[in-house]
Amino acid sequence: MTRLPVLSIITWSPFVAALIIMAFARHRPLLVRLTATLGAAIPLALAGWLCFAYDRSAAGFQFGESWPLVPSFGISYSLALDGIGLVLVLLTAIILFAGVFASWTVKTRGQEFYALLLLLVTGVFGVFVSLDLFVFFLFYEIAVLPMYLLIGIWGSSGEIRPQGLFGWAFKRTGVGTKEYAAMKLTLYLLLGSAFILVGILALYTAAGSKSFSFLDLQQFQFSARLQSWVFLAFYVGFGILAGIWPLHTWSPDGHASAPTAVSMLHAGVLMKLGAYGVVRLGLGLTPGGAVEWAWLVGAIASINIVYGALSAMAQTDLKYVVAYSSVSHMGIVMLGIATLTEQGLNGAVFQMVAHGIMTGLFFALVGLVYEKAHSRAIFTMGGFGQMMPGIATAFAIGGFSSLGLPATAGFVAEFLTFVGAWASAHPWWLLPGVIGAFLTSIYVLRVVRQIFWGPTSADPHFHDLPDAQGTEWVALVFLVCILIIFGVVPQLIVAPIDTATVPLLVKLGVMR
Amino acid sequence: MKVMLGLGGLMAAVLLLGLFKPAVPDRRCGWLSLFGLIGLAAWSFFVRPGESLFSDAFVLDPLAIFAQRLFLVSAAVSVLATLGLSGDGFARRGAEYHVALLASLLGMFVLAAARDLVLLFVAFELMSIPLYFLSGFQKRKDIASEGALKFFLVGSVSSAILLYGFSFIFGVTGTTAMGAIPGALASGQILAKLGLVLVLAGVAFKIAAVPFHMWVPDTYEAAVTPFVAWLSVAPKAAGFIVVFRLYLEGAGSAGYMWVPVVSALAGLTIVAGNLMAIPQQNVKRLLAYSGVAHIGYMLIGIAAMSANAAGMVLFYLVAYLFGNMGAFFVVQAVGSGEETDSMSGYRGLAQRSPVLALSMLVFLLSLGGIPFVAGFWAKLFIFKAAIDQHMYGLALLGAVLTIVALYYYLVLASRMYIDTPEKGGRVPLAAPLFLAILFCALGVVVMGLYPEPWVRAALNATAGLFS
Amino acid sequence: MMTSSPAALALAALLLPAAAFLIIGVLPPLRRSGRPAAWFSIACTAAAFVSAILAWRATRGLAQPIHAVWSWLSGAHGPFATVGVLVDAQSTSMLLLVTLVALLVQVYSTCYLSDEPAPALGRYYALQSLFAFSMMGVVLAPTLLQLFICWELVGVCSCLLIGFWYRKPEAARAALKAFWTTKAGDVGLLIGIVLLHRATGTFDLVELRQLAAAGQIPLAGLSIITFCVYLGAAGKSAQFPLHVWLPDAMEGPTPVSALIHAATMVTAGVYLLTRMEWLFALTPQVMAIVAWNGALTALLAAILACVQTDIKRVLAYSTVSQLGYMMAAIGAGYAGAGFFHLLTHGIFKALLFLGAGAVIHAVGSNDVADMGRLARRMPQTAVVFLVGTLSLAGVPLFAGFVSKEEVLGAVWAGGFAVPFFGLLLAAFLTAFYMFRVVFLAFFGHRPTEADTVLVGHGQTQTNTVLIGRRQAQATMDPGQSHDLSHNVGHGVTHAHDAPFVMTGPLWVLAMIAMAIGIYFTIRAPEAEFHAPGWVTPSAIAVALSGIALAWLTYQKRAISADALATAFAPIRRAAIAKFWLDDIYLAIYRSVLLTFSRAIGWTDRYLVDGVLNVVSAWTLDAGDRLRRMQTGKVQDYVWAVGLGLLALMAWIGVAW
Amino acid sequence: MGLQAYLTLAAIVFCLGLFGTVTRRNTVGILLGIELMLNAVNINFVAFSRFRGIETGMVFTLFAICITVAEVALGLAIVILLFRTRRSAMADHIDWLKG
Amino acid sequence: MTLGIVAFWAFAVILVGAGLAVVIGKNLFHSVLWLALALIATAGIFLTLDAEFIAAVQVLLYAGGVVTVVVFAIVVTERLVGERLSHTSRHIVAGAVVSGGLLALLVRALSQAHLDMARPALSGDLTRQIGTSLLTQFALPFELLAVLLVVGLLGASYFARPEE
Repeated sequence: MTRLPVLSIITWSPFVAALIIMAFARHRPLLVRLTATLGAAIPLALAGWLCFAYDRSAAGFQFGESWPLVPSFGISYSLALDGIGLVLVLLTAIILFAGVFASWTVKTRGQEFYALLLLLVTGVFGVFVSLDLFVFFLFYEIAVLPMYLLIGIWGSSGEIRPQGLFGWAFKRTGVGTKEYAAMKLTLYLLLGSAFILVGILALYTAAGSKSFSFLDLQQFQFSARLQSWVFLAFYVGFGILAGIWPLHTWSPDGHASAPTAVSMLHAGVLMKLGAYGVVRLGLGLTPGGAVEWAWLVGAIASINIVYGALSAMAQTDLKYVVAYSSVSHMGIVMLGIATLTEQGLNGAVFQMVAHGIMTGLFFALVGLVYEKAHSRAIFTMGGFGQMMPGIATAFAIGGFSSLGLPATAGFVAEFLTFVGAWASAHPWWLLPGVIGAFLTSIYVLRVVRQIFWGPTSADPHFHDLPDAQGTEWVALVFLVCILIIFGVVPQLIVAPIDTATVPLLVKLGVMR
Repeated sequence: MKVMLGLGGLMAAVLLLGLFKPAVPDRRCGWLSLFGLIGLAAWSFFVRPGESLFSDAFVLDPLAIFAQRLFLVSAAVSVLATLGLSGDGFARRGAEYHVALLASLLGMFVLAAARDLVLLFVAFELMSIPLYFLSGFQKRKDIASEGALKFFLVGSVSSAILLYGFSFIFGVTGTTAMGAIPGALASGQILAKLGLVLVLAGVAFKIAAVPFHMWVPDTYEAAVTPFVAWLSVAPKAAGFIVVFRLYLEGAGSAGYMWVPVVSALAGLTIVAGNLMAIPQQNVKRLLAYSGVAHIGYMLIGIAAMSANAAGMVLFYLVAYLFGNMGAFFVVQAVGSGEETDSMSGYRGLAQRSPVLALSMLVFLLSLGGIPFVAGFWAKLFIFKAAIDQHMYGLALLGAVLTIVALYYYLVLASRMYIDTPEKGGRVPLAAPLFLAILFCALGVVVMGLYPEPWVRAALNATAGLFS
Repeated sequence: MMTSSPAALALAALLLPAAAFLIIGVLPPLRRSGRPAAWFSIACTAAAFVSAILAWRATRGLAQPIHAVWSWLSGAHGPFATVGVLVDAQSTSMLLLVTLVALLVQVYSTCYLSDEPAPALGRYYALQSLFAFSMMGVVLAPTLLQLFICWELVGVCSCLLIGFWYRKPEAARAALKAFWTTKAGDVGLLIGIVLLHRATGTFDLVELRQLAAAGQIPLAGLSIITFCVYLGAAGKSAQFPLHVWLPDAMEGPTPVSALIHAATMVTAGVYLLTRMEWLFALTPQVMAIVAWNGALTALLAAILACVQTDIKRVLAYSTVSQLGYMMAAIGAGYAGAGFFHLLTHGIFKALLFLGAGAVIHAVGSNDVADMGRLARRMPQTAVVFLVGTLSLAGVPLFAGFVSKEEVLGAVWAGGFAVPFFGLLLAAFLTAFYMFRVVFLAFFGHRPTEADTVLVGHGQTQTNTVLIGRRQAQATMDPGQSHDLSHNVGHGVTHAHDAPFVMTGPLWVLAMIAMAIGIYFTIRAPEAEFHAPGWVTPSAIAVALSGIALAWLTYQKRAISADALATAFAPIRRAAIAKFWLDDIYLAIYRSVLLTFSRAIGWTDRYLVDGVLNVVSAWTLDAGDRLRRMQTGKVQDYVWAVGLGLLALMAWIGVAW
Repeated sequence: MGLQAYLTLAAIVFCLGLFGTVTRRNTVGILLGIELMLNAVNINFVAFSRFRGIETGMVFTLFAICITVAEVALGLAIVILLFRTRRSAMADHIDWLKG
Repeated sequence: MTLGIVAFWAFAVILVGAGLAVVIGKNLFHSVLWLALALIATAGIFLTLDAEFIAAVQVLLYAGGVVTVVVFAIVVTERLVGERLSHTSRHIVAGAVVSGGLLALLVRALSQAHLDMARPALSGDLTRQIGTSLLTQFALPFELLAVLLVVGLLGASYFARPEE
């Protein structure tokens, strides 16, 4: 077949852009940004095209490509896309595109910044499209590593006072600095990847078919005991990235320290890699384990939702609020997965998209506010709505999506998850879900009121702040529109997702 | 054999050149050695296995040829990097240095093919004694002689232990042929076990497994860097060849008795090596400890006791060769430019010398076992070999400590990339050294991107061990 | 033909404001231009009103509801959720009310908010359009899911419009309070919907009704479902104890209060229960709760209204009270009566609010103490306000009379005697407090210091302080809340009737209120129940006696307000404290929620993350300690070799 | 005397040598300990060789002795070198490199 | 055979005693002399094993060569410092534990091994056999030994040579 290798193009075009940036764009900031925009636009356009080209009636994996890589171990570079991957690729392209614009104003070492950003995205795309577990893992690592430098170089340090029982340990580890955050994030995620790798290898060995292909392994019936612990390995490994409690602590620190675009990508897309991994590998390859451990996944997800929301409420740093809200929202994703129902799973995947866009928007906004006001301390700000109505509006819409207000993507996701939760084997999971949504409405709107409403803050630094300008609008408008479009016409997303989740559930034996 | 003779000839030539041009500060000896080694290395890739001499005391099997290539390539790269060393003193005594290095290489060469204990021992010593000399080569640096002394003393004790072990093996088998060992072991003779345990301790010194590793950081810190690069790879590889020959080859099921101790050694080595590397501020010491930890990973492959696992140890060695030597070469470049091996010399390296920093990053990632560079496959294959043998605990331990290893690699990376430079300007980089770094980087990346041929070669080399 | 079919008409009515919102929203120049945006929005709403009339006419005499749905979310077995319109007599009459009031309010606002800066006006009309769309979405919703979606949207519109003057801290706080309180109820509604879907497999109201009729809805757990749904309705329709947000919502512009917090949105809860009466009928226990709580709400709110001096707050509490009436009727099993009261109430309460708005606009204060003898200066306003008041008080020939009497009859017929008398008492109080406002504001005399004391000193002071602060704020920042700043200087003496743009809508509403009253007094609606004959006279009697008491107290001053206050001192104290509900909620929010969240935040940072840091610190320390073993002394190195050898030998078992 | 006696003797000497290397402060003293260890090995070889009746053990001993001599020469050279710079032959003092 | 036994015991006692003196003596110079005695005693042990050639080599090369070199080194270093070298021990207990433990294990292993083989009769000239095998079977190690000695001397001379 001489068909265009669309998935490869999507995956590698950011990488090529990164190479071009490193090689040719030295000391030419505009060229850097234009190249990056191009590197982001190509996947976006192709991802949009894929949504139309994907044959929903046929379902399953499409747009396949395959070349052998290490035949003696059965590793091949094979890419394909099903409904879940499709929407997540779209999400990634959207966030990348917005992220390129959100970091337009990066001043120091912009060339390296964009190159690393694009490199990271190559990894993310690769994870979503790869069908070979090994290649999947490789891309996964690419997606994790550049984060270290991105946070370490362009991040920002905060201050956290060591106190409590473990105060001495905080002094030892240097908590609060960007180096600490970067290191914690990277090491934590790499630890997770070790679990994943062990799980993958265990399946590979047990199958004995000398193939890392997802499709081949899926055919194999693994023993119940193996499925059980391999699922746990996947759950822990991917769960770290998805921010499951209590392995989530890298996420607030990491997201708060990271530069805008990185927070956007990381909270918006990378955390989804974790959830995606649980769905794809956990549910897809070890269905027995998934059914066996659903109670645990759901229980921890419930904790995540409520605990994350309460933690977010306690924060005084704007970025930490958003970061903890991610912990809470990822709980909804995991809850949806744990329900093992069609609606729940659809909701989970939808929440990945919705939360991705929403949190991307949030971080972009926080970045803008910080850029203008040079502060992230919520309770010193006030009355910004007058000065930056555009940012205020976008923030409010993001907030509404976050608390699951209808007509935004967040609602559809949460609603589907709740329906799924009640239909699952543990209907009471519904309660933490709705409580979390309610708590979200409290902490999000509280922040909105504090920052944008009320009288102008007494601090003269906060007078005469400009609204978003020029390219800054691109990310905001783009993300807001998508958030609303997906909320109003969820079918755009749910239809492809459904083609993937239903067969998965049939395989799980929980659905006819 | 012909390659070996060629090597001997090369050594003689360098010696003669040194004799006739004494104390002239030029690098002729170095270039001669380099081209000779390159030629020999190229030649070695055309050697076919099967040669057997001295009533089977010297057999060129695939493993020997693989190891010889590894020795030759690493020596060539090291000599290349040596040519990048600045300063007259070194050039003036170049003949001694290169003769010793070639002699040691000759020892490894024979070691790889030796099937007789006497030959093995002599080769082992021929390899070791020049190393003591080489590690103290910068005799004006007073720590150099300290490092050499420690290396020498611990090494001598270990040699004694090794030889003591040999004596028991000889006593049990009544022959110096190594082929008799498995039989003796299988027959349950206690002295065979005793002998092999003693030999294991001796070899553990050479490969620097914990707790036989303590000379490593001191010696590495003291010795001249290109030599350390080689020291950190080639003698270790030789040590592993000895392990293959004595403990794996033909051992059959009797080999399983070694699994617990080797596993324990591996675990201990990984843990201690990695933990002790954390607080290091001197990059050479850091790499030394990390090297110790890598030995632990390779020992996992030994503990797995399969042809596959042994092959993966070889693969690991090759990956380690590129990654570790490359890292040391960068240390050499920065060390000669900044006159310090301390971490502080690396501040902002990425902005001063991006290529150097990037290569270092690549090497560190490879050592850390990150995909797309060689080290990842190496670790992966080792873990897979362990899992295949149901050694989950060891694999998990290794995986977890990989995270610790990444911590200190990333700390170094953060010095290079995150910190701002304290001074401007590129770090000066001699052309030969640059070539050496490039070669290693290329090796790391190529292996990382396309490991297949290397895997096949490694598996091919060890296929005969368990037949 | 599609164009004339009721469904298409309803759809047109629904989508026109949506289009207005979208166009105003996505075209910043239009939005920022202010007035053009306003007229665009008004035009769309007017068109929607016309469509609504046509749809209403088309549905009269329609036997079967018209049901037009499109798939919104797909599922493995057909569409999982649908959206569309459900057109029947109920929904179209509600549609009519919504579009009518929306139209009038939007017209009215052009004058009321004429001093707003253009972008703010654009924002206002965008939100108004969005509100109109969402409210109609609730009204026409064929499925519970769509209903919920639009339900939440009206909530957010309400929140944003209450917070229209977002720089005022009170407005901002009130907006969030409204949102959170209703959201708390919505959590219940959401749970109810989810549970109902699980029990029946559908969100569709028509299908649900068929299932209910066929008895195929499992009764087990149904009362939980209906109770949850009721929670949502209680939040939106300000039932005790979730009513606390509605009085505070008066911080929004008065037209908003008229539209959202009187006529339409707050009745959504009642409407929802009306739509689902057949389901609630299956769970009599919940019905009883609805009825009892409705009556309780009506009574308590009426008591609260008696001590208010803020004209809008009086109206707000009266709204709460009337919503209680509607709920009580539904709870009694006669949703029709409740719905009827909903419609009439929507008209006359909008009238009252808009009238009050005209007064506030003229006087520059909300406080009745600042008013007096306005009838002379604002005769038109006084007349229409009086129409509204009489209607609310339930005087015959006015709209409220018919419907209130229906409600009372329904409650009695439903067998709820105690709630019935509560409602009767509330009716008395309603007449009293409304006429108190009328007498104080429009008749009587210029207020003196003595008058303010009558209604409760503390309250007045708060209000004075409030106004003072507003003035201060207005002077500090001329850009904001200038309908007050602009009017503050007016005072009572310079008050005059508003221009026609404002009075026009008032007259329209007054006419409709009169027309409904007269029409139904002449042609009594067919009752679904048999109310005893004494209900009507007693209702009239309590209304008249309430008016009389107010006249005696505040006009004739025959009865001292002080005496009344002393006589009901405990109740008054409780009422002034708003039955301490706000305090309780605040305590829960501050002491429980925020404290708990801080504890969790601390735990996360210092314990959960602490463990991780401890492990890291241990690792680092272990490195340090192990490193110290490397003494640098060669004998120790050799010793380690010896020890290693010893260990190896021991382990491998050479000796045993 | 039986083989066992020889071997035991060698073991004793070996351990004595080890003890010396571990405990002596002077580098030369440590070297002496190593010599003892190697000497013990030689006894082992010769004893095995004699009792097995195979001369290769003796060959081994020869090699060992020669290598030992070379080793000692090199080692002493290093000691002298260190001595020149540090003015001390105390191994305890040669601990600049550590940690 | 009694002579053999007596000789063995005599040499063994001397060997062990001298060895002990080597490792615990206070005087470095004396230690070297004790070592020389120990090496000579070892040569005696070799004689009891009928290995005259090895014994000769032992005396010449080892006792002669090694001890000479060591004495030379001591003399050189003492001249450098100008004072007597102190020669004390450290960590005796730790050293004793390790070496004692090792000895215990070794002895136990030896006692469990089947070492009851009789000493076979000598066949032919042992020295000749050694010579033959050195030049045939062990020609390669022999050559390597030469290289080794060259390199060893090279290194020794490199280190010992004073700075130019």
